[in-house]
Amino acid sequence: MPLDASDTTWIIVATGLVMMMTPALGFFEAGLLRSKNSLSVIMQTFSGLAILSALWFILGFTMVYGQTLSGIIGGSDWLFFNGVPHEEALSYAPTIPGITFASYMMMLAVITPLLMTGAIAERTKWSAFLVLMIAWSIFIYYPLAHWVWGKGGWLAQIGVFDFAGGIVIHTSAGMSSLAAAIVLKRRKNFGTALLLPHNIPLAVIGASLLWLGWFGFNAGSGFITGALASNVLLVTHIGSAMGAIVWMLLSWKRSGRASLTAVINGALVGLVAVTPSAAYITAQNAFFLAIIAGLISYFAMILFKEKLKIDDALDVGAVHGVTGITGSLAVGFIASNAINHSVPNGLLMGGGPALLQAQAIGVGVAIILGFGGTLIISKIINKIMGLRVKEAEEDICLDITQHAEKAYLE
Amino acid sequence: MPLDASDTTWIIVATGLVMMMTPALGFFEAGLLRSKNSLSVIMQTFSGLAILSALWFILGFTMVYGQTLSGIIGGSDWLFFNGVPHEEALSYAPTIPGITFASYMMMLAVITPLLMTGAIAERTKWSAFLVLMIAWSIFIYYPLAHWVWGKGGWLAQIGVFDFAGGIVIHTSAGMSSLAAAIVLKRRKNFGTALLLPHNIPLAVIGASLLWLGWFGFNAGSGFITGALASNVLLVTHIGSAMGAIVWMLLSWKRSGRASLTAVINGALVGLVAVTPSAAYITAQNAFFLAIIAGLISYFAMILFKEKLKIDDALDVGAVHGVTGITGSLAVGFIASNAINHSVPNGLLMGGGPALLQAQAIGVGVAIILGFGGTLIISKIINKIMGLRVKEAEEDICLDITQHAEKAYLE
Amino acid sequence: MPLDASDTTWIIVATGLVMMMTPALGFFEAGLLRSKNSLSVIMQTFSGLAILSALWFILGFTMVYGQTLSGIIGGSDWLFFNGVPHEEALSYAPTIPGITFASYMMMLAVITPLLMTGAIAERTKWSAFLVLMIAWSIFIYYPLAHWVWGKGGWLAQIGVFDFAGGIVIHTSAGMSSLAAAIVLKRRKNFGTALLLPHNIPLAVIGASLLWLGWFGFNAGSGFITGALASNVLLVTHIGSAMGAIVWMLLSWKRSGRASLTAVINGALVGLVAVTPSAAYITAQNAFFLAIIAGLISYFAMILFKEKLKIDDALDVGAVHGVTGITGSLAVGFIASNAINHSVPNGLLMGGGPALLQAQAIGVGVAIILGFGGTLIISKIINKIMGLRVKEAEEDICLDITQHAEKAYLE
Amino acid sequence: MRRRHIWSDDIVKKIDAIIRTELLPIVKEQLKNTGINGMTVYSVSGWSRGKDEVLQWKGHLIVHDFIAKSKLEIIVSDEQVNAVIDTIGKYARTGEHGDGIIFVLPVERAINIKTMDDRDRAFE
Amino acid sequence: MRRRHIWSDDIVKKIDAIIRTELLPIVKEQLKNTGINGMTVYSVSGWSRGKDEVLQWKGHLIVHDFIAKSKLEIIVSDEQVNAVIDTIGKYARTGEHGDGIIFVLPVERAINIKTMDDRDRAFE
Amino acid sequence: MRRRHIWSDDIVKKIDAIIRTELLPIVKEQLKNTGINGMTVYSVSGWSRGKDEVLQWKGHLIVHDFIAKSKLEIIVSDEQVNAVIDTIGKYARTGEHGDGIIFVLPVERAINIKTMDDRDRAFE
Ligand SMILES: Nc1ncnc2c1ncn2[C@@H]1O[C@H](COP(=O)(O)OP(=O)(O)O)[C@@H](O)[C@H]1O
Ligand SMILES: Nc1ncnc2c1ncn2[C@@H]1O[C@H](COP(=O)(O)OP(=O)(O)O)[C@@H](O)[C@H]1O
Ligand SMILES: Nc1ncnc2c1ncn2[C@@H]1O[C@H](COP(=O)(O)OP(=O)(O)O)[C@@H](O)[C@H]1O
Repeated sequence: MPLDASDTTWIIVATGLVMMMTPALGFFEAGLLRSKNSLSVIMQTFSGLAILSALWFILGFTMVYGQTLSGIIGGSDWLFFNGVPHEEALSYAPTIPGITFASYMMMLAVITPLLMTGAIAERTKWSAFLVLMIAWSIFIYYPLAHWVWGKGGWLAQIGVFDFAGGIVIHTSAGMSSLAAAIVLKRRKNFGTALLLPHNIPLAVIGASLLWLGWFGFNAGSGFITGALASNVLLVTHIGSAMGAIVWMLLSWKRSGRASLTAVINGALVGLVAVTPSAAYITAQNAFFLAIIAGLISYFAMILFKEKLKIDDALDVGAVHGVTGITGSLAVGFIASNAINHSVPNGLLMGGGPALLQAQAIGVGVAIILGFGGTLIISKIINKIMGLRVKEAEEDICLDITQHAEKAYLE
Repeated sequence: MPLDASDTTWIIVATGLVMMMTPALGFFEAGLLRSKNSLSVIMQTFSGLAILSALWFILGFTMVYGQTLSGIIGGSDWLFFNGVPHEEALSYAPTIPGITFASYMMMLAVITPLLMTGAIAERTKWSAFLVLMIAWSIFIYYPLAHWVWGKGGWLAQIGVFDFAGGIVIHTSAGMSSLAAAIVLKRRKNFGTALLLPHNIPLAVIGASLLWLGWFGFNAGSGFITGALASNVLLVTHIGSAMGAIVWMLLSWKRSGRASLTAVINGALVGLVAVTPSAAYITAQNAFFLAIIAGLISYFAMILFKEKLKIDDALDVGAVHGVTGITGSLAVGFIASNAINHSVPNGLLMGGGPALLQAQAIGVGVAIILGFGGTLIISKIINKIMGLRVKEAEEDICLDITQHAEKAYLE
Repeated sequence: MPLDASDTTWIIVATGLVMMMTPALGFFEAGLLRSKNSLSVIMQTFSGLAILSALWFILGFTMVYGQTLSGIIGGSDWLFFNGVPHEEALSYAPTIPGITFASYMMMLAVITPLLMTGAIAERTKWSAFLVLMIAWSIFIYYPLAHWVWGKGGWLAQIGVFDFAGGIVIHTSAGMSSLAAAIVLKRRKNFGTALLLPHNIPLAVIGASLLWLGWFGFNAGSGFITGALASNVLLVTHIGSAMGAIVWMLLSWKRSGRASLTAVINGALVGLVAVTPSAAYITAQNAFFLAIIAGLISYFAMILFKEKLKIDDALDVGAVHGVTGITGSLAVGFIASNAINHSVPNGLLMGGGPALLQAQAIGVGVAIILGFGGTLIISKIINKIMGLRVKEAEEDICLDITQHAEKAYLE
Repeated sequence: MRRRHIWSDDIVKKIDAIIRTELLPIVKEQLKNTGINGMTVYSVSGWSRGKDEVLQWKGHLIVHDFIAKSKLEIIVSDEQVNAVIDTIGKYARTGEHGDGIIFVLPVERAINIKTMDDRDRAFE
Repeated sequence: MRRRHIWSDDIVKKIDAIIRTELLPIVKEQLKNTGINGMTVYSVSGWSRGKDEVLQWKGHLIVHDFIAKSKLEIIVSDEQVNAVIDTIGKYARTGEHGDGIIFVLPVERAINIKTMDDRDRAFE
Repeated sequence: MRRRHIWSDDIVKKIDAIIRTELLPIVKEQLKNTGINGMTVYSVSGWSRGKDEVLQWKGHLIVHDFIAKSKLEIIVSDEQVNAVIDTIGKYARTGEHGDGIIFVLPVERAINIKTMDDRDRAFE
């Protein structure tokens, strides 16, 4: 197939949109944390953008998309991006240059591990954070992405569908967040009134750019423009809107006052919910899916935070993990062959349980690898170098103790 | 006509840009208000994005673009977006998928009512706000948009031209803002020195994203890429630049010091001014149009605020309303058939008074429907549930009393 | 060659991205300055966007791209954009409408002089700033851009290559910054601990939007979409990432703590470094180029600030000037005819010293014209109207004395 | 003609009042009419037994017990004390919980920096 | 039943304590148990001889000698003074440099604005 | 060798100075040389009769009568009082309207939290 200029244009733009999501995530999180630790999370996301881009360039791309070694991991064909074609396409995205595909996927590989920054916030050592991100990419993300998205990956083989990363990205990073939060233990003062957000406008700036970026994230993941991308964009937008509305109503009901932080979290939930299925469902189904995912995630948040008392600071486990699971399983119910010919019909669309079974396996693997793998990685890092700052440093704050900088000065 | 991939790509991108304008509007407004009410306006715009998107999805699109019922309102063909084509175009935008068109127009339908948040700021009850937005969409925006933009709409029939919404959006929302501000009455302390902006950098972030978003808003409204979109973009940018310069100079002259808040308001004026005509005029004419609109709107602002003492908090009536009128009438003078074959020449381009007459009717209808309709809707809401918070709540602030959240905490 | 819709779409989008860089620059700078002068630099960049757009529209475009007068300056063919074709291309960008090209280049002409705002911050008179920007555009930028980019420009003739402005933009504005800072003299308190950044999240918002905007800046500068733009985007991103990493490590080594302000500055260095060569090199070479440029610029920053004690407030001379020089000379080493057929091979690619010589001449001319020209212009302005505010005004702050506004109020 | 403010070492007092932030504008305006020659305002956060401000987080109402308050600090001569207290009592009072407190401290010396004079006429 | 706070003109004191900001939450909580009826908190920045906070700028460590501190201001009756000081001493103390200081000032009058009463029962 | 600061209950004073924010850096530096062992800075906003700061809004100049000022608070032993006042007078003074004021309050007790000692040697 010859390269298509329109598709390439769209993926170039989408690459930019997704790139911006990583700093946006930093603003979202920083605004919802205390002022004294807000710089540290922006540092983590922004530096993470640089470091994980380099890691993908050197190692990641070939581990995920290189010629598969028995469905387990990609070979070293494209180490350091060597040989990734400029003027020709790869089979993954047959109408755009190979480097365009590789660059786009870089942005996904950057943001995924960084989702965990919301869970480990306000107590993680800077150096340990760097090691965690790199180890997690190499041992969890690159393999899992290869299994689901790589040509010949074993989960792809058994028929798992994950359009823009419900399993590979949100389930894995969300479950990993819970594991890391457990290993790190709770922040001092967890459960008291002392951990309120310090700059909600900043958080909303982040949320708005995430919403926009997600248009590139989802509608770019088909690697073509046109009707498919158009439908994905609509599905994504409706998902976000309904997630926001559900969380807004739940916060209103629970506390008597409609909460803006709930609205922005709900929007993310909606976006995550439709991510794995965005190209396989109608906007009408996205409407209902986002409502259901909104409800589930809100109660998961309460469960983790209030019942299990896991200090996943910004609820990454609920917002991304649980919603990623919901959305990935939903593919098995509502994927529609009429919308997208590459996908079989889900259970509710008359397709039988096969797809649902495959999805369940994919989700299960991501949970085990994400939660289990992160537990192990975190414990090893904790053993070797310590994952958490000293108590006195936590009291003072990460911004000064880790970076000798303050977010705001008069 | 077959679908065009480039056009679709451009409109997908433009949809994203216009989507982002709604949160951007929130930042713009929040920065210009007092800290204590800044969260509430961000809450209104961001939640509004979710709620009005859903309303458009369910009801709005079909009311505006459905098969016309005698030129008055669209029929129920596309309720809940049912039947909006994915792979085929609608006649409104013949080279892009129907859902692309419908998604793009969603973003316009979202931001239009929310323009009023700037007028009703710092004193409106959250619940009343929700009702107002929904009622205004259904009773004012959807009909008016149908009349001007719907196939067979009665204003379209008489030859009204409104490229990207000078009448439908800015005149109507601007005049409605005045009406709502009048019904709401003035804020406590109106007219004193106590209502200064609390975070001008935040306002400028909003203004910058609005400027950028407007490229999508105007250059997307032709639904094609290429020379037309290129000219519209240039017209839009020059309009914004000249509006900014005029307000900058006026503030400098009036107060002795050039004001940044004037500059960003002036940029909006310039953008609004060229919105109705962006595809029908040259950039050279945009240059002069923005200067004229800049002057008129500045004095309108003074008139409303200082002479009539209407507490339209952020001058939506002048910046959007009066400028929308100026720009919509300007179509009747400077529209050029050479620039755009679908439009007749305006008066100054040798086209006679016909176009100007039609524009005047369109503008008049928008003023009457916007101002009158909003007066009635606001009064009814005020009667039933109260539009305004209690005095003690206004003293404390909306952020805490309506949302139990604070924009900033230390 | 007929117009190409995909190319046009991409350049329209890129124009928007580059437009946004100017306000982004303002946020970046404002965040790194003291609160009390933060509004003034946002005022300068945002008003600058308006004013320099108008200047380009009226005068600049024709001075740079009009029919050359002996290779020295463009003729008056396109004064006030008259005659710039809508439906046809110019030879500079043969597949997009003439006005698209002219609008895109407007955005570059806007941001270039405004780079100096970082150097002259916290002490420059508002009125003098306006004169400086306009004079610098007319006497330095427009001629230099004509020499390098104009058809028949004398530097273009001798074979100077400058893809997206390493010589024309970064070397010239960077060296001019040093000159202006020298004429302005040091700020009071320079060298003490009193000049710390006031809002690092705001600076990172700016840096993020600059990074994104640079995708438009570099990948748009080829005026086509497809493989070329894709490679440029990847080169740009890798450059930014590696620059950020290098500065992060250097700050870590120097102070014992990794610094976020270093990371964002390093990202800019990486972006500047690859700007002149982005379309001529591989991403692998960009990887190393950014590392080298990161090291050089960091030590240049120390040299200027600590050894020479030039008060270039935000190190524009090092970050843009020195890096612009590094990157422009690098073209002479690593430009590859295989990547881009329009460029000869550099020294390391087997092309001999010819290209390097031409680059050295181009850089030398930009240094002389930028530094020398700005020295003269600044001194003249200083003589006539005074460049610097009074000492008491500097003590109080620019925001109140120049604009009667404050960035933040409670 | 400008009112004359007699300040002497033995009769200067410092009045501090912690009041509702929302009433600050009006209190400030009214205080200007009492003949004081200056005042200084602090943004503080205050706690007192009783009803607290409520903020939500994750749908929970959180007693945000420290509420933003404003503190006024006014250096006055002895004879102005009552006028200032009365004004504050009049305009800063809603009768509801949270109105705040006033306290008066003795001042040993008060010096105008412009003149570096700590006797009469200091503030003219 | 609410504790009764006896305030009378001659025995009221103002206790100011400048403490570490990171210990503020715990100190505030504990002070509530000492029977005081209110307190006011200021965000201040403090300097004292000795180790400073270090910030970096352009890779240089800069002695940021003024460190963010919190100041507590508490109006108490004479007999509460020691309890408050003890509580602060217990919970605001790390024994490291930078713990801060407490000082006690005499108060001439203390008035509850809600009641405008500067005698007993003022704070009930 | 570190200077020795004698503090005893009866001779401690609190000096408060409200000064121009733009002069704060220099005043702080100079005060460090007077032998004080600490100081605390507040961001306040102040009003005084006379020229106000002017802000604009909608092209109107608005008298922003409350101007950002800085307040210094310094606990000193009696014999340091004059040195501190002189230093402030020297470096915080422009002679223009708005220089601010200094006032001195009696302190009953001053306690170093690190040592919980309110007598001599407290601050060493
Ligand atoms: N004993 C106290 N010491 C210091 N500040 C106090 C004290 N009591 C009250 N305040 C301040 O006054 C504010 C208002 O509280 P208060 O007036 O006691 O409420 P109420 O009107 O119900 O008596 C508090 O938030 C606090 O800042
Ligand atoms: N003499 C003083 N006057 C005013 N404030 C002081 C004084 N001494 C200390 N402080 C305040 O107390 C804070 C902590 O300093 P300090 O307790 O003296 O350190 P250390 O515990 O080493 O003695 C300072 O940052 C300052 O705000
Ligand atoms: N009587 C006062 N009580 C409290 N604060 C005062 C008083 N007088 C002046 N101030 C403070 O000092 C600041 C400077 O005012 P001032 O020095 O009186 O001006 P001037 O130098 O013209 O006399 C004021 O903004 C205010 O914060």
